[in-house]
Amino acid sequence: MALAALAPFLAALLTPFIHSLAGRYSGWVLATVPAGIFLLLLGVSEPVIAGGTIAASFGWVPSYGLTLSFFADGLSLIFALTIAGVGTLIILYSGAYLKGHRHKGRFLAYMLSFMGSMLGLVLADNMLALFMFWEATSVTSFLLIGFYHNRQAARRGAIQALVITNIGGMCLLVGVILAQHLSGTWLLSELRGLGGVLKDHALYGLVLALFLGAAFTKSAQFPLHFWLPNAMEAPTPVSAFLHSATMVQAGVYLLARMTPVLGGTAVWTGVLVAFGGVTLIWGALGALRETDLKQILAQTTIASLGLLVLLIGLGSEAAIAAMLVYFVAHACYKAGLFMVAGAVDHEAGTRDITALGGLADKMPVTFIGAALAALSMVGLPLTVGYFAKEEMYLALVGGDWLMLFVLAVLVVGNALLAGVALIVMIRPFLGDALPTPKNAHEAPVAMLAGPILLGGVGVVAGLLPDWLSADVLAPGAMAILGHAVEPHLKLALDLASPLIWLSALTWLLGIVVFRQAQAIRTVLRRLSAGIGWNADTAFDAVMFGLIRFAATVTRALHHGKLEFYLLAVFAALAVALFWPMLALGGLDWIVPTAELGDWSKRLVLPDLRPYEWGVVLLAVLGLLAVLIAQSRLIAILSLGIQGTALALIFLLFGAPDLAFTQLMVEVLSVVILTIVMTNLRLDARDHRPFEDWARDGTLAVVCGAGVSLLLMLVLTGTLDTRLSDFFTATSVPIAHGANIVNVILVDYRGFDTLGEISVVMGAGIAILALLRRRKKTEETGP
Amino acid sequence: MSGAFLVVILALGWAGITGNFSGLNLLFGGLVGGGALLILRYSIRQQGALGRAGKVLSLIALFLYELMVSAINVALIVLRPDLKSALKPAIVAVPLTVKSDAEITLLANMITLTPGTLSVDVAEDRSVLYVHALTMESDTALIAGIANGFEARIKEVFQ
Amino acid sequence: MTQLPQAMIETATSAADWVLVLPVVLALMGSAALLVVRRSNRLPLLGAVLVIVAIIACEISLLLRIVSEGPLSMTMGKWLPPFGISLTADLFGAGFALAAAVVTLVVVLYAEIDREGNDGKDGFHSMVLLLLAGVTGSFLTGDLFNLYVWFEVMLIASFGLIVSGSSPLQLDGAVKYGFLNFLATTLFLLALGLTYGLLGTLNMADIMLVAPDANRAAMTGIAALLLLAFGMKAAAFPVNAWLPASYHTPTPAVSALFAGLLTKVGAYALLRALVAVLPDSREMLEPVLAVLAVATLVIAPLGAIAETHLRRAVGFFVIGGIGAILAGLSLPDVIGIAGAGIYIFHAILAMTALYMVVGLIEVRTGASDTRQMGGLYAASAPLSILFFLLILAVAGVPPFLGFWPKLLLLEAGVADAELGWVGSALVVALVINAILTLIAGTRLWSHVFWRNGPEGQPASGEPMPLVAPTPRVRLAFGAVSALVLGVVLIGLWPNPLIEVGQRAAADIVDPGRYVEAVGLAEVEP
Amino acid sequence: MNTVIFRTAAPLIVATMLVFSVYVCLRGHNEPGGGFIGGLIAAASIAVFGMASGVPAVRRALKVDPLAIAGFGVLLAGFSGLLSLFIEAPFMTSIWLYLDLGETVVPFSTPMFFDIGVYFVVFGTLSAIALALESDREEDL
Amino acid sequence: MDYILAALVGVFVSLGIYLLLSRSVIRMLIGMTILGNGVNLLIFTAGRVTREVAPIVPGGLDVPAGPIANPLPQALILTAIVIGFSMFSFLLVLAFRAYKSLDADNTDTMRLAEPENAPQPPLSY
Amino acid sequence: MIGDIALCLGGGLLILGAIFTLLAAVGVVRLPDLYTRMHAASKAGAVGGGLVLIAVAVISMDAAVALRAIIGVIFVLLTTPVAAHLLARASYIAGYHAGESTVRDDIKTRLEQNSGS
Amino acid sequence: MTVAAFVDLSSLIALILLGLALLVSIVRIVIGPTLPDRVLALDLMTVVAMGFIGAVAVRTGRMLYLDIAIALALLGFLATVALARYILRRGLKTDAAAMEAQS
Ligand code: NA
Ligand code: NA
Repeated sequence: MALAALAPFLAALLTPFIHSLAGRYSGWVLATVPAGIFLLLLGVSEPVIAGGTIAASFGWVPSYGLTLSFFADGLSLIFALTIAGVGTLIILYSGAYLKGHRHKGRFLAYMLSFMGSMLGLVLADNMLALFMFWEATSVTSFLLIGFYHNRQAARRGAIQALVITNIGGMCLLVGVILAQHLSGTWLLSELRGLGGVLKDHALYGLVLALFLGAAFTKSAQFPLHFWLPNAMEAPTPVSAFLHSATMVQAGVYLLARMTPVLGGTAVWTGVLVAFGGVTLIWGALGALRETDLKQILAQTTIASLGLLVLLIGLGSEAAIAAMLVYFVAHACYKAGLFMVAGAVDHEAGTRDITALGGLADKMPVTFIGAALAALSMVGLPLTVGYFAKEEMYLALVGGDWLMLFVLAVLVVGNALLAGVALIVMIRPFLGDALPTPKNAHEAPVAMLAGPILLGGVGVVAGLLPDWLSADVLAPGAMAILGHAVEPHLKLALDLASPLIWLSALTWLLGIVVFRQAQAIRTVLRRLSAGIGWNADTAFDAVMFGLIRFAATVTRALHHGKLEFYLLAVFAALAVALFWPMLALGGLDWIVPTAELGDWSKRLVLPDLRPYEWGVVLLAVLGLLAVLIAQSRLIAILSLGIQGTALALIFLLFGAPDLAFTQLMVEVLSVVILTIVMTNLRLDARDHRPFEDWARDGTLAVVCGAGVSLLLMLVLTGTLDTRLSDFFTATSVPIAHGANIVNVILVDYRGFDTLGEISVVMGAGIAILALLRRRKKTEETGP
Repeated sequence: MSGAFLVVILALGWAGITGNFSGLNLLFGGLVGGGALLILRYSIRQQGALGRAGKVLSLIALFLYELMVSAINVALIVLRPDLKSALKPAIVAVPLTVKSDAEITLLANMITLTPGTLSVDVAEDRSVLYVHALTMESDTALIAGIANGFEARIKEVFQ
Repeated sequence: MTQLPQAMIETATSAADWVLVLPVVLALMGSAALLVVRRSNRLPLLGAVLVIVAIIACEISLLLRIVSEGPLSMTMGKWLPPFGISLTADLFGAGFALAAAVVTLVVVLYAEIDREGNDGKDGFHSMVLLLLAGVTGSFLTGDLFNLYVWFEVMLIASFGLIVSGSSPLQLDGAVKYGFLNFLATTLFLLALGLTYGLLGTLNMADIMLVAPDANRAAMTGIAALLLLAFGMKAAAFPVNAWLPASYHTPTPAVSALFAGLLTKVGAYALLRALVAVLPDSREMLEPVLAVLAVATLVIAPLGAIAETHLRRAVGFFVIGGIGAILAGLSLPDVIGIAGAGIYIFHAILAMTALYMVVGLIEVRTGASDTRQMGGLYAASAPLSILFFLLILAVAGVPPFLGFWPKLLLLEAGVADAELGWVGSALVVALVINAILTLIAGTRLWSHVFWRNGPEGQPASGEPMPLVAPTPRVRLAFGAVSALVLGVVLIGLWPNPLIEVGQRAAADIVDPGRYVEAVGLAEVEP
Repeated sequence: MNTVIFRTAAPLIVATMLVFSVYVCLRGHNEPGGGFIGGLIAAASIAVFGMASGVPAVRRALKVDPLAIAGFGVLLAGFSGLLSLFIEAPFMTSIWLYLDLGETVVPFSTPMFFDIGVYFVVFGTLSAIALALESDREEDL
Repeated sequence: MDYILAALVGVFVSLGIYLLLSRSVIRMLIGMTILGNGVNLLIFTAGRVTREVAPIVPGGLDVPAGPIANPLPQALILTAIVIGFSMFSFLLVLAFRAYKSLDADNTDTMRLAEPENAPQPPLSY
Repeated sequence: MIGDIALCLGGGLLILGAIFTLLAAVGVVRLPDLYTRMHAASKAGAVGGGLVLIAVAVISMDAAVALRAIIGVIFVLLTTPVAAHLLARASYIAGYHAGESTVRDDIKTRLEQNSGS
Repeated sequence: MTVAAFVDLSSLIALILLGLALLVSIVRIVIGPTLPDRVLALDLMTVVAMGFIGAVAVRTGRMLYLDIAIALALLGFLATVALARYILRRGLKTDAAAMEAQS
């Protein structure tokens, strides 16, 4: 089973080689991968159908308690088989559809990776693994949607899809982590066994919101549905795959999967039904507004997703059964229809239904595929679509008035979809023949296999209700509801049942919709034009707004003025100095207390000797001289004063080495400054506007005072002199040096000095690097 | 020749500053001095033999005396309340009779350190030394004082 | 004769212990040796590669040793700690040092792109080794003042590298980089002086022991100063302006080296100083840390969205990553610290690789602004793959390396969310950061790779012409590919990394083993 | 600064400074001074030399690339630390050897070589910087 | 005595910061030097100050006869001085080169790396 | 006894040196123009500094220290006039002319002659 | 008064005098008016500082401080040379500019 999820990735990695070897037949070659997986899954399906599960687990990140666990129950298997089955046909189809395209190899690799992600998603037992595959579908679909990368619309569609689904992905990640945090397990199979651990927790609402956020974005629920039509910029095989059985169904899968853990509550039902219902109607109406075949199908996909979410929300046995059957039906017919649309586009050169007609003669096989799919979509008996509809009506009939309202919504939605199905089947194929950009003729076998086979499956399944019940419904419901459902799908018409009449009503309305399609389209288009904006345009507004906002913020923060960068640092310094001192009573030592005595006792003149005062005064005067210096060179000279003063302070307080070095360095600084200044001619004065002066001055004084106060606070304690005592005691006897400072430098802390001389050497290299290109740049400069 | 002499001087200087006149230390001092001179080998020209110790000593004695007088002189001037009127600054061209670099340098430096005079510049043709005088009563006296004092003694030393 | 106190370590030091100090010393002496031979043509490159390989070998054996035996310490000059300078390596320090050496090796090979017709006279390889010495020293030292010295070694080497070439653009960037970074180390020194005045010691393990008894206000003030100084080095908001002002100005190889190493050392210093050494002060500063983390996480990717200069944009990714690390420091349980640490590891590899790929993009398109770029997707599949993988890794998309630390951080945040606002705020900020980063990344991808040519060029027609790769470019490409492959493989098989990360974090949160390794037994109060 | 007086006096001044610098370096272990200050004074002497005689003359006199001297200094300092590998001690453990030459005992120690390394680094680097700032010809750098 | 020096540290730091905010690169460098001096004095003061007794053991003794000045801060400051001087030299030459290349001593006019009127980011995909 | 005399002598020299140095500083402040100030700085300064060094030499009563002090004095006497010369020459060439009270300026005369001929 | 006390007193007096000299020489550095004036005063200040160090040496009885004084004399010379060079070069340029303005 792990093989099922991982084989496509391996195949994708090998695709460049396979493609270069197999050339135009690479589609056929690579289609064997999903076909093999399909057969593999069928082979292991026995115990699942019997109501059990199969599992496989590998150690992955044991240090984090993560295993790469796969498990398959009915739900997973239905999805996985659909993915692999449809996937086989799509790969085949792609091989033909992109014949001769320079990036066909890349495309097939992306498709296989996507399929692998999808299979991994539905087979994963570990929630984190599920999330990873979830994200992988987003990323691979991004590459697929943007496949025609020269087109801005394709790029936009790809980014849009990725952004929206990534927001959902982040919700899922946090949701998964939260669920793990609350339940203690990463494994879905274990989580299900824990019963109400999440439902009963105070944070249930948050967990639910996160999972719904994930599912709704992925499954394009209103109002986050807008990315899906834009994803039609992708090549048609992508649309056929992503929007029938795979990517968008990931959200549905997640909701179904979480039903035992999160479902069944009032808020669950309410939210899912409401959003699903609105999405159903919205998508169906949207389909009627469009004339582009793919856009129409995209909108119906939104509607179908709404329908599935609604059914999961209802959560009853019949609703779940309907959901399962509808999923299979939808996968078959929607993939088929997309492939038909692609074939039409490929052969006739347009997808606009108003520009197409009479293709049944030219593309008869394609028409058969289209008809099979559309009829399933309409829900005629003998197709699997019929059972889906029956089941969903069954779920609602006989409920309270709220349920009846939902039923009405369903009927209307189904009717609209039926109308659309008729349009899609009849307009291009049976309508009056119209000239098309290309002279249409039948598509190649690889492109026909899909629609015909899928249509056939739809019919076959429609003819085998018992098989459907036993092999699809039972294990699926077992997985979601935890118990098997009685097989009750029947082909026989029971006129006493209200269901048949509801179906009839649906068809009738569908025909009306088909008849009035033109008028409805006009009305809808006027309506949307009247509103003027929609979620899609809002997306642009948000994105561009974000970009403008980002630019504003960035320009404001990174304005390029060093002075303000420094100002920020010093403001932070002031806060860092004062905030802890004020918050933690660091200034208490100033305030006189009973024990410490009064101020008069503290105001003693420090015991400095006259010449010491002189040197301190010299330092202050030197600093003032720098401050008031008119030109830079005078400032440099004044710099020498404070340096000398500092050296003398060191000297007077027992630090001859320091004084020595300080003097030498200070003089040398003045020398180097002078040498450099000798080659520069600069403006003499330091112009600083008053407000800057006041601001800079205040900040400087505050920081200086803060440093002084913090230092004084430190000085209130006694110093632990362990280190110096050690050095003093051992310098001569052990380290053989009388100058303790030097011994520290070359022995006790010689490692520091090693770094220090490296800094000196580095300064040499750096300065040479600076000066080195002087000639070249100045010669080539303007 | 003069290089070897300088090495000996530097070695003795080394022994002096390190306070250790042992043979080994003198040897080491010679090495250090030799290293320093190695770097300077292109810059030291033949300086002429510094022969006569007596003349040198008399020059040194004259110099030290003049230096002391000079310092006191300046100190007294500085302390005068009527500072402005006591001064008569001037820049005077003093003709040079010494010609070698070493002689000119020695002369100029000594002039700077002695009363009331300061060497400002040497003319490009080395004929004249421009001297700043603090209180110039008479230019001939000034020039003569220099010619008969330091300049003559320096010539004697360098011959 | 008075009795001498015991001054030196009695036991002999085995030569095997030298793997702790050799990486630093080899880098330093290698740098010096290359300087001596800098007028030779090929020796600098060859020498640099040999030295770095030797360093990597030492660091691998060091890491293995620490994995099996716990933190390792050596006090220079045989003096008893805390009197001598102790080099003390735990898993984080050794791991980061190894990652740093590996990316440096890759960058040295990559840098051959820019060195067409360049002899060794500019001292490039010397400076690279000096930078590596500073970085390695910072990661391995157990002494606060010694850390300052290595910071400065790193800083001066980065000065030399950032101006190498001395174009006016570089000089402008270097002025801002230079002043702000030197100011940061000066503030560090200020904090150090106060630390000594308060505690009387500089050895980190020793500080751990005596800090709890110190004046709380002063200790917290010092910690705040350290936070400011290291925050500047790490480029945390709001003192990060130097990074976008300068990282795009040197050659891409230098940008790459900086991105991988410099800010990470700042972040590591924060981790070491605040979480391990001064945990009490960190607790006081936790709200500040959290606010800084949130602001950095949210604001940095905006810059990446707004910027059209490709390397500047990438610089904002670097800053965003620092936000993630700060988030880990605000959530100091083992999981959060492990997240921060693994993020540092990830960033060392991924950010370096990203800059190098960007450099290749600049070479191929001959432009540095995304407005003038396009057509790379059709032209170069390998380059596309590298860039795409790295964007995903940086955005934290699974299963690439960047995902794992974010996962740990989110888990720590979720766990902390029940205790207060910090956890929830950080979770939200991390999520926003991931989304914004992905938006920025896909925009860059779309403009540079997918779009057919520069802005305004029609979509149809041939993609824009590209500069053909030279052999040096191919060498560079190979080097980067190897690094990216590493990022991908570690992402796919993160178990060793996460295991080591968690153990390392455990040692940070409970530094008993660290203190013991230094040789300062925990003293019972 | 092309004056006879300066040019003539400079070698004396420079020689004195160089000797003094070595003295300051070597006695640093017991009294104020040490490699750094010694190297600084030596480099200052080179600067005086350069100002008096011009950069080319100094380069000719030095022969060796000053930065290579700095590199050599770091190598020397590093090696003096590495020696302790052979006495089974940590890096930079000092080793003392007393050379008995009859009348005096000359101590040789790794810290001394370390300090000499410091001297060379400072001397080389500062000389390189001073000469580079004075020089106009790039090929010298 | 300590407190006077502590106050003096504040003066150094204040002036250093004030000059760092002056926009003129040369003045900023002077500010950096003064700030560095202030920090050195801070380390010195933080190590507690003793009058006139250098930490040098008189000849013939194994340990100093009386109390001496604290040697450790002195060693730290020495290292810091040397490093600060290296950084100062580099930044000075950098300022010199920047002035030659950019014709600017005022940091407000150094706008190559972050151009003043950078165009808005493109509003496209 | 000799020691006491040396100490007293040294103390006296020390004070004398300090006085000269102070007077040099006073001179630099009081004298009217650049070149006259140089006299004060170079002579009184050199003597003051030198005297202090000699005082140290005398007080130390140690041959090594004394020799070092004397070398220091020689160095001061060597460099002070050179420095004064360089500064004066540079100032003059750069155009900082002597003050108004200067009664005669032969360099100026020479320059005027050169430019005239 | 003992001899030692006299030496102590003399060093104290010297220190005070030299401290005064330092402060006085600052005056010229600050008021100028010309650059050479300030350079001159700075040069003098190094000499005063040298004396100060000598006096400290006497006061503390540590004659080794002497070397610091000597080194200061060495480097002070270098500083004055560099500053003189600055005056020379910049002055010439200033003169050239002034002459251009006149013609
Ligand atoms: Na040091
Ligand atoms: Na040093």
